[in-house]
Amino acid sequence: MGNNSERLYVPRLARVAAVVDETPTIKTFRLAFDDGPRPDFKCGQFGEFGIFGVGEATFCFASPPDREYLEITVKNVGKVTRAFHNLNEGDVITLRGPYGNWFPYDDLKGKKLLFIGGGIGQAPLRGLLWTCLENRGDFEQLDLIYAAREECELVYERELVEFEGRDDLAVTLALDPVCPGEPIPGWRGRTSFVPPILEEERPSPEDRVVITCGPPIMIKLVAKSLLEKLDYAPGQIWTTLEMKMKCGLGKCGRCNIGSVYVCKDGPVFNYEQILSFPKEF
Amino acid sequence: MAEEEKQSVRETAAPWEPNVVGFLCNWCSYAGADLAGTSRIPYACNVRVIRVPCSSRVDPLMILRAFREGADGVLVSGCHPGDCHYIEGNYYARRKLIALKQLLDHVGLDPRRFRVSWVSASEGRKWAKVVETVTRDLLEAGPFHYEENGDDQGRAPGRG
Amino acid sequence: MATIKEELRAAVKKLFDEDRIDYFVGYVEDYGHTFPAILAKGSDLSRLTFDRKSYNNLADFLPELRGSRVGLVCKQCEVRTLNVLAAEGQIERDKLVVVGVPCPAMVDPRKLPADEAGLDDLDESYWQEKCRRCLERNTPFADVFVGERASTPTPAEGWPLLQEVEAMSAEERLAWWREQMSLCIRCYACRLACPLCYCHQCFVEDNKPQWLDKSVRPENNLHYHIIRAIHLAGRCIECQECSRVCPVGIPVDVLNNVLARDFAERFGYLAGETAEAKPALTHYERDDKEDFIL
Amino acid sequence: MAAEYYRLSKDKVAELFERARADYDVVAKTRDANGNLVYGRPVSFDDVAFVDEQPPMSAKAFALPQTEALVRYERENDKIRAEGPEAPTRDILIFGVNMCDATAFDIIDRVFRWDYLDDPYLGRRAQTTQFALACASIQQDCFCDRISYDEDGVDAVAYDLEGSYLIKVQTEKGRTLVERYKDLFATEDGDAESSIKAFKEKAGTAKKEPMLESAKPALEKAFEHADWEILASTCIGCGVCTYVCPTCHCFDIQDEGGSSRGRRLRVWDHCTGRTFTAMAAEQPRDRQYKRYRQRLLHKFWYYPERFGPLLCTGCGRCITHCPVKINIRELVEYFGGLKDTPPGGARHGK
Repeated sequence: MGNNSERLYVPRLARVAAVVDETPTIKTFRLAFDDGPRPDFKCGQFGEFGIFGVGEATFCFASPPDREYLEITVKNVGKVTRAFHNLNEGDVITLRGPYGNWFPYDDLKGKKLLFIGGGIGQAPLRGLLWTCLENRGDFEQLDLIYAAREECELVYERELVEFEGRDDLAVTLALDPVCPGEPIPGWRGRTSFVPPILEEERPSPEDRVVITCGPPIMIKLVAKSLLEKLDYAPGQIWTTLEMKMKCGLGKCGRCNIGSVYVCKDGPVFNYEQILSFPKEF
Repeated sequence: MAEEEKQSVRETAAPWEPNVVGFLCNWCSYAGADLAGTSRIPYACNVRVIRVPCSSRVDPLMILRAFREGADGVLVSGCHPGDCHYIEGNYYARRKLIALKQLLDHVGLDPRRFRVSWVSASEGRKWAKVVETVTRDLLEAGPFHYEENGDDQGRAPGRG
Repeated sequence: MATIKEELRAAVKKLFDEDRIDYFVGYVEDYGHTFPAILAKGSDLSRLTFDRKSYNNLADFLPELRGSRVGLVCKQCEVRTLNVLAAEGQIERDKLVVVGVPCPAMVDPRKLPADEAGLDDLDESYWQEKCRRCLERNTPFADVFVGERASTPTPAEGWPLLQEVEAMSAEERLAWWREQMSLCIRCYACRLACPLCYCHQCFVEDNKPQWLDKSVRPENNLHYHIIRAIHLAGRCIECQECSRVCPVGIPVDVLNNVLARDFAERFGYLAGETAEAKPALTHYERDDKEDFIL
Repeated sequence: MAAEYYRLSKDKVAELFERARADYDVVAKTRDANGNLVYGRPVSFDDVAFVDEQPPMSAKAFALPQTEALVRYERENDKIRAEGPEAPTRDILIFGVNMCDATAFDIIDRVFRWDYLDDPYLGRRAQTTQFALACASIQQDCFCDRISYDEDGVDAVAYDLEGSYLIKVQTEKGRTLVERYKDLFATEDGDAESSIKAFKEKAGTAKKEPMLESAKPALEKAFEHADWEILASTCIGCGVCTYVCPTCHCFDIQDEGGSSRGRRLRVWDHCTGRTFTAMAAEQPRDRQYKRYRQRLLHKFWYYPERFGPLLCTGCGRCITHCPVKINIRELVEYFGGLKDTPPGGARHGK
């Protein structure tokens, strides 16, 4: 690290090469770089993406690092993300990064991995999941539980269909129970929050690592369930945290939790570290 | 926006013409302006019209934002008192605009830059006259810059 | 004879003992300052005070305590504020215990003498401007009144600084305000110290659309202060807290004074005089004076 | 470099000031249009205010302006050009800066130079020389005597020893200043450190136990202390304490301009404000006392854990200018176990 360009805040420019509508509120953007090779990054890192005249926002890299393209997935929730949703092919955006740390791929090798994604939280997991699938021999077992509020909020739908067809990855899809007990017409997956699924399936903690990302409340409840009901150790859970960030460089002070800069020391954290933070979140 | 952009527009456009943002109520003034057009009454073309449902929809924020975005003058126009499509909207608007007017006058803004008029749907001629008056006044008042130096690079509090 | 401090402490103790309030908002003295405190049952009441440095408008803390039963020290500034808040449906009167006090007039913090021993005897020239315009020194609708009722001197008219600024030409005023606005750091203390700026989301924080640029430049600062004054038009009770709290000393309240005076002259409306009067901007007369409309 | 000591006779100060203006953009304490004290650019030496009192705004803005362009962009025929800020053109000399403001630079530096080097800040910083004037008295809200950070990293300090100034020079930038106007300075032969010690004793700025650094272990256990809520709930959430603070450095990045031309700006921001950590979906610090707690703990726990010194120089501005007079020193002492009674006597009912 410490890869300091002389002009720290001057971004690179990227061109929108393709736009995929994932859901009514989520789009994936494929970016192309006309001024040189695309930035090199590792699974779990993020960048500061922006549109001149609107501002910058933090998004993780949602594509695997070994592909020639780079993708980000953006949910329309605020000023900058709304402007992203108005982009067309050929429009120019700005990019600083990659910033932050990454998933400890080498330490995960040889383990059974359980991915748990929630809504847009699937984006930071996507790159790692694909990397694991492409090096399937490195891992004993791969499972994915992916939950969303509604069917129309599942991202990467086509990929999910492909995943479900694979025999080297066990996929469980779940939607939030709107009215508990009532099946959703035509829904192929389950209707449940994630913790009940875990407590029913009881994936054994032996040799297993859980990698999760989603809304904070989901992360909290998943961790609680794993730690208290399934005998996992905090060290077996990895997650990536969402905090408001502006600089991404450990300067602006916004993402602090205790003495930790989420943008520099994270965004990927082991749950053991998270337990040592001040009880702020 | 953009002191910079405003400047570039000015550099290319000669001779200088004032930019006026006009907030027109849908029911009276907009129709009045329409009538001026269909009646082929000639008048200055300096007003950029923003149609609003009622003069009471015009928030002072919009007026200041128009100045910030480079307007040299702002005109709000609605139905005559008593004629509001919503019965009393323009009465409320009047109090609100009086308050803004007082403040703008107090801080020394040229009174020619912020105007209010009542123009009914049948007053095409009056609309033309209002625009002529506003434009002529602004031609005299000249371009609007609140700050002499638009760049704050290195600005520190207390310039002593 | 008990001092006002002692009476106040006894009265508050009684309110807690009789379980009439959950919190008490008053002034305490500590580390050389008099400042507002929110006290709960079990707090040490021995620092409670009411003196000539009891500046803050305590009504500012009511939103934070909404839902609880609150005792509140109310000098005339709070009284007028509560009237405005009541007219706007913002207070739960049945949950409020108004503790009335005779106001001795506040000393202008910028004129505070180094030796504060003679604070009680300082004459009008040391007062905050608002105190020379006070209409009633005693709290009219107090549930509990402590201390002895004070006499109210004849209020002075007009605001000296406003008159000074208005004596300038338009160009001079523009230059004067530009100078003042170049000092502003947009800390928003003026907004947050104001008990009538209670909106949860203020226009300065809106970003869809973003009404106000974040860059701290005189024109943006003026934009902010004008809109704030407009939002207080016919509501501001001229407690001068906005000016007092300004760290860089901008007399922000001059803008409010302009509108308060104009509303009094045009519409015969004085904010906070009663809780019943209709707020000036939610009301109109058919023949409101319009002297500038084309 | 090892400290060097000089003498500057009082009748030479005006000459030093005038001659320095040829080489530096000289900033000093002076009065603004309203008569309030500011760090500004005095028209002449007579306008320089030699007082212990601090201007409400600290000197940090000369290295970290409240608003600065990080990027300028321009679109020409479908091509976008983006450039970094221009480097400052002149060196700045902050003449007679208060010690609490001078030491703050060194503290902020640690954030802007750890890992990534923040070029806009460090560029300005490299061009700023502090020539501090040590206070001869301590003000009501000051507590620099309770913070062990002292003189560190300040380019040059002047001690008023009746009749002449004893000048302590600690950095290359300080030495450059003295070298430039060599003829005005005499060398100091006496026991300078003893004189300085005596000066501080007399001024009341000598260090006193218990130092606020010692509060940290107890603060770490007090995160969930029940009294935070009642003691910090009078905080109104304005930005005064952070904006007047010489060490607060948090900022926001915002774009201003159209799509064809404009700037990406850095502007100060404050953790006590409601929007600081508000995200589209949630607000982690949802109550005002949590936001105030963040400010206090950042200064007395989080920052020291990472960078060493406290993120505070004891200037007391955040007390003086706080609209509700929240006293950070008292709160640190209370939650840090150095004192049993809460400020103002407020305790939570439970």
